[in-house]
Amino acid sequence: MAALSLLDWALDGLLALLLLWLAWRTLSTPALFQAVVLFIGFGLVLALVWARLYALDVALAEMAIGAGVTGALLLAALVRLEPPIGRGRHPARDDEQDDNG
Amino acid sequence: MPPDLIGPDWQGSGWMLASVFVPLAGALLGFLLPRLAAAMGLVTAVLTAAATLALTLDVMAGGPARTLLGGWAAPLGILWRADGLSVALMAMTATVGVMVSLYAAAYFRAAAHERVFFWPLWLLLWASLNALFLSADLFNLYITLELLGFAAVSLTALGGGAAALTGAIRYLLVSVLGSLSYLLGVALLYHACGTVDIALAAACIADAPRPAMQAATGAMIAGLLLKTALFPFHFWLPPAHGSAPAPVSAVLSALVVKASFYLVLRLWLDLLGGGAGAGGGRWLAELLGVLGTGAVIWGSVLALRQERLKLLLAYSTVAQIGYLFMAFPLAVAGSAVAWTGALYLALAHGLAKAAMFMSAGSLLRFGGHDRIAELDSAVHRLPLTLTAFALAGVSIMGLPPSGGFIGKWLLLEEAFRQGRFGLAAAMLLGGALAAAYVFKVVGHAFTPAERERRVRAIPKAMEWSALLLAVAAIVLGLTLPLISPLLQVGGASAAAGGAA
Amino acid sequence: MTQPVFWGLVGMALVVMGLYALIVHAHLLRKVLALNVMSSGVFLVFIGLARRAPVEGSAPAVDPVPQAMVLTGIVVAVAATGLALALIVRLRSLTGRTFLGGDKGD
Amino acid sequence: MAEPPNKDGGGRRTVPDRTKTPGSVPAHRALPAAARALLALLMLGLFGGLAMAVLSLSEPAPGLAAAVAEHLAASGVDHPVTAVLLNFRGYDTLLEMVVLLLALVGVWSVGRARGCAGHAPGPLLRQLPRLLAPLMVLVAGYLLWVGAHAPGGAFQAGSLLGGVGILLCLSGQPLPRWADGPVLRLAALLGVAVFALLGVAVVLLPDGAPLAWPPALAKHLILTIELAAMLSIGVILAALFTGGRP
Repeated sequence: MAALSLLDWALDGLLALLLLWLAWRTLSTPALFQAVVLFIGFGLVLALVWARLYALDVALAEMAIGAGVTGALLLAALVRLEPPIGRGRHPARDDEQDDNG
Repeated sequence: MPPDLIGPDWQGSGWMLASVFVPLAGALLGFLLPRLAAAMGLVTAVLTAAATLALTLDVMAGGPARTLLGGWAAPLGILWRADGLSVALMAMTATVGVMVSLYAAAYFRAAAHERVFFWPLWLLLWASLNALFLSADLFNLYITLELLGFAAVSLTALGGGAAALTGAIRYLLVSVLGSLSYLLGVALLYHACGTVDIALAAACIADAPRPAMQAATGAMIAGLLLKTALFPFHFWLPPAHGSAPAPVSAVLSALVVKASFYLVLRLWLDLLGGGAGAGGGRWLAELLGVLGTGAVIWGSVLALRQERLKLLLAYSTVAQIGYLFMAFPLAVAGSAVAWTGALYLALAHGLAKAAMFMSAGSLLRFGGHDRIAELDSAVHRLPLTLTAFALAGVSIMGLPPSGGFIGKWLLLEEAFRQGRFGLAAAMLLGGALAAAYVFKVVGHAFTPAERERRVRAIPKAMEWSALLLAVAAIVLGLTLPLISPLLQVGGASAAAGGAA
Repeated sequence: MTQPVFWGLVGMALVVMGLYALIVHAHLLRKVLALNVMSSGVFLVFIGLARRAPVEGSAPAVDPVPQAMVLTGIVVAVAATGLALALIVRLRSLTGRTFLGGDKGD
Repeated sequence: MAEPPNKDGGGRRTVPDRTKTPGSVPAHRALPAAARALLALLMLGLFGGLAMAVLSLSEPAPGLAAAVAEHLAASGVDHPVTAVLLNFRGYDTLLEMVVLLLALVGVWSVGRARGCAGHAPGPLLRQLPRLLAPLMVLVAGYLLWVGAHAPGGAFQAGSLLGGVGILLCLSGQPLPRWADGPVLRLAALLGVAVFALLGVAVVLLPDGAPLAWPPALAKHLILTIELAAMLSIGVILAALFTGGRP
């Protein structure tokens, strides 16, 4: 394969860094709602990566299923995991109770 | 690239197709028409078993058969291959499957919710087992593994309680992790070889870059060991198997765990050439042997210490899986007899453990609990169930003339012949411990009742199906000449793989 | 290092990160997220490496087979997520717990 | 390169545990710092091994791109990914549809759906589906159609339909009565049923094999299957979102 141009490398590097950073934040941020939102962002960046790798089918599916439906499932689950007494338009602010190690 | 990707033959084995698509159709109909689910399930079970029997006879008479799915040959399409190994496990699945279906029809008779969902899930599980045993395509095997895992998890959760849910969730996490690890291996293999067909990949493995191959096989086998619950990856098994409804426990212990063992064996024999091809093969076999030894001892000791019958049986499963892996170091030294022994043990354990879990379910239903210490006088009220339990116990202990005896005997003989006294000692110790835990249960069952307990009647179908399976486990020991040609894997299967 | 190898390495990093988080975190939702990140990593390995140079000059550079497999994998992953979340929500409403009980070790 | 996240006490706050039921065990047993460090090291080693494996792969990549291109003409579609998904490796796709259906049966067996998201939708969410749903259905149909020769296909289209279902659910619109019982189940299993029935039926053709589409019919068979699959995927994803049986 012909050598990639510097621009290509810069773009790849940027996307990869963004992807890894989002993944890390998803897995380590204390608030679950933020984690889920970050995960959706992760899915969208991943879709960009698929597009860069000439996998447009996968990019579409990642956007629709990986980020979209999975994100919706996670958000819905988050709402359902809310304590029933908690009043909340913002299920979000519920700090993860198990992550205080 | 071979010139004729469209293969000339799909060699008429409609039975292969039936053994996967009949349970699938039964599951769909059962899901669509919940009222008829149980009746449809029983009919489907019988039909599936018949198809499996026909396929078994075909393979016994005509040798390995194959099907090109989609009409495309190997690198592009997906192949089914039925050889002795697959057919033996499918036949065991069918035997257990019919009996479990009979048992479950009675067990869930009063439980509307469980009945509606048990049948589709169980039939899908059966279909995915058969699909797994037939598939000769590594990526397709990944999907069947996931199918199997999801069906098993959903069935576990059918118990409904907190314990069952916790067990099911842990099982799901472990199962998905194992599948992902396996898939990672498949991805590396695909990029090294450009194919996911087992036979074609086996041909390329010698030339492929070593680190990639080692990582690929390592990831695949590690994922499968996790799913097989080989010590020390067994932590998830007892909670799941111990808290599921009885017919489900029977299926999980007898069949589902065997599927991933089968896959390890299949990869070992057909992909890695019996450990001879890959450089680290011998080392890996020894490692599996050590883990197997650990599983036998650790599982047996923990089984002995359990106070609840179903947990005892679950730990016994952990131990019995260990024996299967002790065959690896014995077989890598060049002996296919060890495989015959391990497979015999796998089949016998499938039949016997299903019978034991079904008996345990009857006892649980009968007395309302499964605390071993309070099983007194069960023998007078449920003689058939206790007989089933004891007979199955004979096979688990490895006493003649059971199937368990033959398997263990072959392994022991091989261990002595090769001078592997450590392995032999572990097998004997495991047998003694198994005797101890079986007698612990049977002994309590024979003690006279201290006081009257409230009990519930047990449908006859539940007692008889367990008994028939236990008898099958014993009879298996008498049919060595009939079955052993099927289990001649190892040296023979490489040749068969080349031919196919 | 070429572009495919680069993305293969990124995929492996995601796998390892997911595995670490799966083991470390107790909250079940976090474990589900970890498994999802891990599976994305596996998919990235699968597709990223497929973009290595074609065998022959004339052959197309994009191999559709890994793409099809990853599409399958994405659907399997969403199915697993749906099932896991339903079980977790159920566990939460039965027991109030969102983590696995202490019956783990032995 | 990325190394596994080592927690540096970011989450080291003690949050009052609102959800604890009386008498429950302490919420978790987080790993001690030493164990985490050890685990991180282990992961680093694992990454090293996997990276070596990736680096060792030879550069001219073996693959099936050429084989797919060669037989694309006989597959009934022009887009290679769709050809692999629905013809060359169609059996994988069938099983994958079964996986989705199985997940749905599993979710339904766990419990009942309890509404969509817990609270009443705002005005925006109530109006959104009216605007968006027809558009999304249209795009889904386009994706399905275009999948025969360009990126797109049943999965992407189906997940868009699933999105429509999720939006409708969130907007609090009651489903029509008929969408509850048998019809919903039928829609969920239609994809698998059509795929499997056609796959078995083609065996009866001369020279038939399971799931082997004759080139003359392939285009239509694949479109039929994709249509059914799209519908089922949409229904199943939306039903998974509601989190239980209706």
